[in-house]
Amino acid sequence: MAKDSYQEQELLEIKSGKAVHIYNWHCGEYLSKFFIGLRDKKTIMGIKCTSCGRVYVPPREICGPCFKKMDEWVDLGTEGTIYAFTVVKLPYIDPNTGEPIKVPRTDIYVKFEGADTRLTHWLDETDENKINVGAKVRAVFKERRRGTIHDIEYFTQI
Amino acid sequence: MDNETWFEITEKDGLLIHQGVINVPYTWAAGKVASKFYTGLKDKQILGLHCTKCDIVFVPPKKVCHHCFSELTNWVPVSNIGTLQTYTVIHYSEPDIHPFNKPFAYGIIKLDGASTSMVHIIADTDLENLTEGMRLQAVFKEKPEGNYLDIKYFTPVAEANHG
Amino acid sequence: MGIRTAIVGVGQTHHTSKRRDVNGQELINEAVRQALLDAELTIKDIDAFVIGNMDHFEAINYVDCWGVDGLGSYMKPVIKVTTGGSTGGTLGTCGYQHVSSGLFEVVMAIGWEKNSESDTQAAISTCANPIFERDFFGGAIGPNAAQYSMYMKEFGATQEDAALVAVRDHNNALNNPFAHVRKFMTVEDVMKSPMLCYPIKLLDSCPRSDGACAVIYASESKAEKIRKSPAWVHASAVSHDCTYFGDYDWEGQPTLNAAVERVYKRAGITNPLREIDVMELYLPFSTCGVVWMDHMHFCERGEAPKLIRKGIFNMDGEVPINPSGGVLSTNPIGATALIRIGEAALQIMGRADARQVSNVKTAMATAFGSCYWYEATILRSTKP
Amino acid sequence: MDKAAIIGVGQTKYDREKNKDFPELVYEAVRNALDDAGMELNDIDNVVTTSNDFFDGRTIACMGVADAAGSYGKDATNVEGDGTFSAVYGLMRTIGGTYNTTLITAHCKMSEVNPRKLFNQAFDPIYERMLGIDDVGSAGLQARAYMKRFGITDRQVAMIAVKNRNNGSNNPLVPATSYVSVEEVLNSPPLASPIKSLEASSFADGACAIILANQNKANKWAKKPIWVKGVGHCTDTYRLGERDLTYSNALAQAAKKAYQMAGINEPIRDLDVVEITENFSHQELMWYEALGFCRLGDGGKLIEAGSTEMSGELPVNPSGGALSANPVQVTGLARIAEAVLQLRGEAGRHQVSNVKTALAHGTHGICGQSQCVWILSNQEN
Repeated sequence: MAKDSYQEQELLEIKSGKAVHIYNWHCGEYLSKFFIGLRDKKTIMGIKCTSCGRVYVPPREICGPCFKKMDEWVDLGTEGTIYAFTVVKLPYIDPNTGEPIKVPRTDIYVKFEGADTRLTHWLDETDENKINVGAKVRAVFKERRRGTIHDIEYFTQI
Repeated sequence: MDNETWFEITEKDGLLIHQGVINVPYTWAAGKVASKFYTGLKDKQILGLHCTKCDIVFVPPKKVCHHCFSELTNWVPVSNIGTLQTYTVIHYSEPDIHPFNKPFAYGIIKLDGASTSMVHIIADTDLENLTEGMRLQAVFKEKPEGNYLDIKYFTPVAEANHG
Repeated sequence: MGIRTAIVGVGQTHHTSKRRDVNGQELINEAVRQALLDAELTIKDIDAFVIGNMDHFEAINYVDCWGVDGLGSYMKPVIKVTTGGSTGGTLGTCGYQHVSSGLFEVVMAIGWEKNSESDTQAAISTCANPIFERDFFGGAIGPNAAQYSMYMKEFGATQEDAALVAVRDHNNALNNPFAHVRKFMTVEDVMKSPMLCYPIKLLDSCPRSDGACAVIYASESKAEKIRKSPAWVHASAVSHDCTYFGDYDWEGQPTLNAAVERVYKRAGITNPLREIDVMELYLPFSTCGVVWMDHMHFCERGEAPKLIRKGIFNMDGEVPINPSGGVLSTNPIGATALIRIGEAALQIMGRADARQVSNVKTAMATAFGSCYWYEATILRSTKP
Repeated sequence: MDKAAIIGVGQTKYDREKNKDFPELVYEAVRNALDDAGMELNDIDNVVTTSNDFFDGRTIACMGVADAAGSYGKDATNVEGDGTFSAVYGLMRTIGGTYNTTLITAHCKMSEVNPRKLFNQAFDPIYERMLGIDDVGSAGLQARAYMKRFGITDRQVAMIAVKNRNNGSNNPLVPATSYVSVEEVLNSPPLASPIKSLEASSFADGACAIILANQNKANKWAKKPIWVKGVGHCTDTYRLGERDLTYSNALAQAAKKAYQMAGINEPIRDLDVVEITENFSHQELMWYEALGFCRLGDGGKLIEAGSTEMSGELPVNPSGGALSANPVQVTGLARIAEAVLQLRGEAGRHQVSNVKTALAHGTHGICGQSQCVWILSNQEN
């Protein structure tokens, strides 16, 4: 049979259907402490490298440049500024649900005064004309907190 | 704003474990070769690709012979009946992915006229009686969907069919 | 020092939004055959393979094992490398190191992706830390957009400057028969295209593609037998300093600085604008084609728009960037950065057909991906 | 090949479930390796991590361990597969002219995932994946085919599980177990016939790191450099129905190359200790044959003769192997680390005496599709 015999043929696709993989991600010592801080005290904690002075949020065990273990915790407060933002308009598939995300949604990078890295979260404003890089924002906490990054419901411009 | 997906959180030894998922659906192009194979199954015909250089009939078919790197174009029909090479009986369940309840069997079956073998499920028989070398036949799905399970499973050839 | 290594063959598929006629293995096979054809080799001549893509785009675990039929790697050594968008650069370096180590003589690196098989953005969003950043990661467009807003404010750059980059890359693609998006466009077209994330518009952004690319690396003793004028690898470098997306310093671009500084140093380049003849840069947004230029030692900070307006990166300029049309016109993610290396090699070998820049002696290719992971490669027509 | 040596190894303990996240695990292994080598991170030129996006549950999983693996300010790269393959790439980078020293890491937390669903993702979505088949089911097909062809008995296969699990009780890095007998193995619940529960590997969490140096640096740093004498890796065909499941030709080819480089003619005599990756006990017998420790089909006889016991001619898996702890991706790198400890005489209660040459082996893919062999020695020349 010649190659041409393919031409008339229907090209098929194979579908995965709902393909869900469940993971039980251990938060480890540092992220656990951070999340428990959010849950129990509504505090946003960073961690400081005593060697170079950098403060990291989210907190982690190791300062990359110094390769030293860190253990000095810093309360960053609940207010920062917008470092960058995106108003997401494309309803891409949410890998948590397999369904499209709700749009518009504003993703922001929050810079805290006392931290050298930035926290990613949502902003409650989706009109990009009303969002300013450098604007002050405050974390709004949920009533019912469980020890996740979503214990902060969103950030809001002050 | 309520965009949070609620997953289980457990606390153990003062530390947290977050449950979560990756839930992304996929659509894979079968390509011309596999499409033709599945189109054949709709007519209860199992097709292989013959490497004329190496004289190997690949079932399921593939576009390139892994021995000589030739692109294969010589389609040949093979039998729905073949010989069991090896098998295993599965004693655990994985409900999200297993198409049958435990215990069930996987087998590697070389169809008459094929040089390579198909991995498939063996069902509708007493699993205690499976033996290597036994003759099995494909059981086709009533309403084919254009995928590997259009052959529902393999089952021992009925006595009357023994040649 | 290691064994001198050269690129002797490049192959790629045509790139398009969806290849229904081939599955992944068959797509890879097309690129493999093209590369063999280009180098006038057979599959038997290949001693080892390196393959790469991003797992969650196609949901295939152990792609190196799955890919054997497409690669033609039966009973041969295969290794898989992956670093996200920069995978192609990682593949190129891995192919090069296979040979420079002296362990193998002729090695093929293959990058591929079938982005049509899943929701690309969904799969990409899973690259953020799942319990900390994933839900807030709508892709790289936000930070790039914010970065360009700041850049415009600080240096008086305009949206039109970015549009010039988009027009340059897109129109270069008209000369490349393999490119995915091949459409003539003007600055006006770019400016009028839908706003995705201010100030980045649709035509400032890369597409998603199905495609594959294969590049063959050979040792000095083999390379000169295979091809009279191969593309010699002089240096490669990579920088990856971040764990979280929030870690990255968008103003300073430290990993871009580090990768290019390292690669220039290793290749002995002190004045890149004068010493490099052509570049294939991984620019996922046209705005990167403005801002990043300041970090590549082409000019002082803030001067990139001037160079762009002068047209020095155009096909007829001093240092053409992306004669192939770049990432803005073609983006099968796992292959994208390897295409940069392949295209740079074609330029050195004088085999780039309608997109050939004349008299290329030194070429640079870059890769960008994951948590701001930058890679860079320098190729030359002369031996290291 | 230019000379290179392993100058540091570091492992975490391998546990069923670790109270650490990926970067914390990786840092522990890297710190141990640096301390073992007497080095600081500044002494390392480049880094190769090992990750798998399915097992780690994120795309570009290597990002998560970048800082912990010491990638900051260095050239870093990432291999997906077993750690032995990452180490091969690390070796290339060590002798390729650009770098002098390479740190190689691997990490895995099997406690966080459903392994069978992830192994199922290794099957072709166009064809067999829909069967729901995984690593265990396919190993069952392989075990029966192999045993049938060569008349291998259930008892012989069970003896591997007994040997390795009991060896593991001397290795402080693997989960503690009590003594198991052949009868207990044979009577353990069936998994995928003929494979029984105690004949399958024990999934674990953990990380491992090794440091390679080229000749310039090896003698400078290490008190006892362990020299790389040979490496080989090879990949068989993909589909189970096309592969000879009764003999690993890929392993034979990988071994042939490594043996040639190392000048090994008669493996069972020339090698002093072996650390292999046996994901299922029957595979250890198959690997004996492909590695040339005995003739084709004689794997069962070799274990019956006690040749690969701790007291035998060629002890295999004094550490307890994958049957004692299998942190997938890490497992092969841990075999290299164990071989290094043996060659230095630092393996403690599972030390084999008079070790000069060791073999470490890793495998990747379903039913050992891809294989990697390392020959190491404590003698430079």
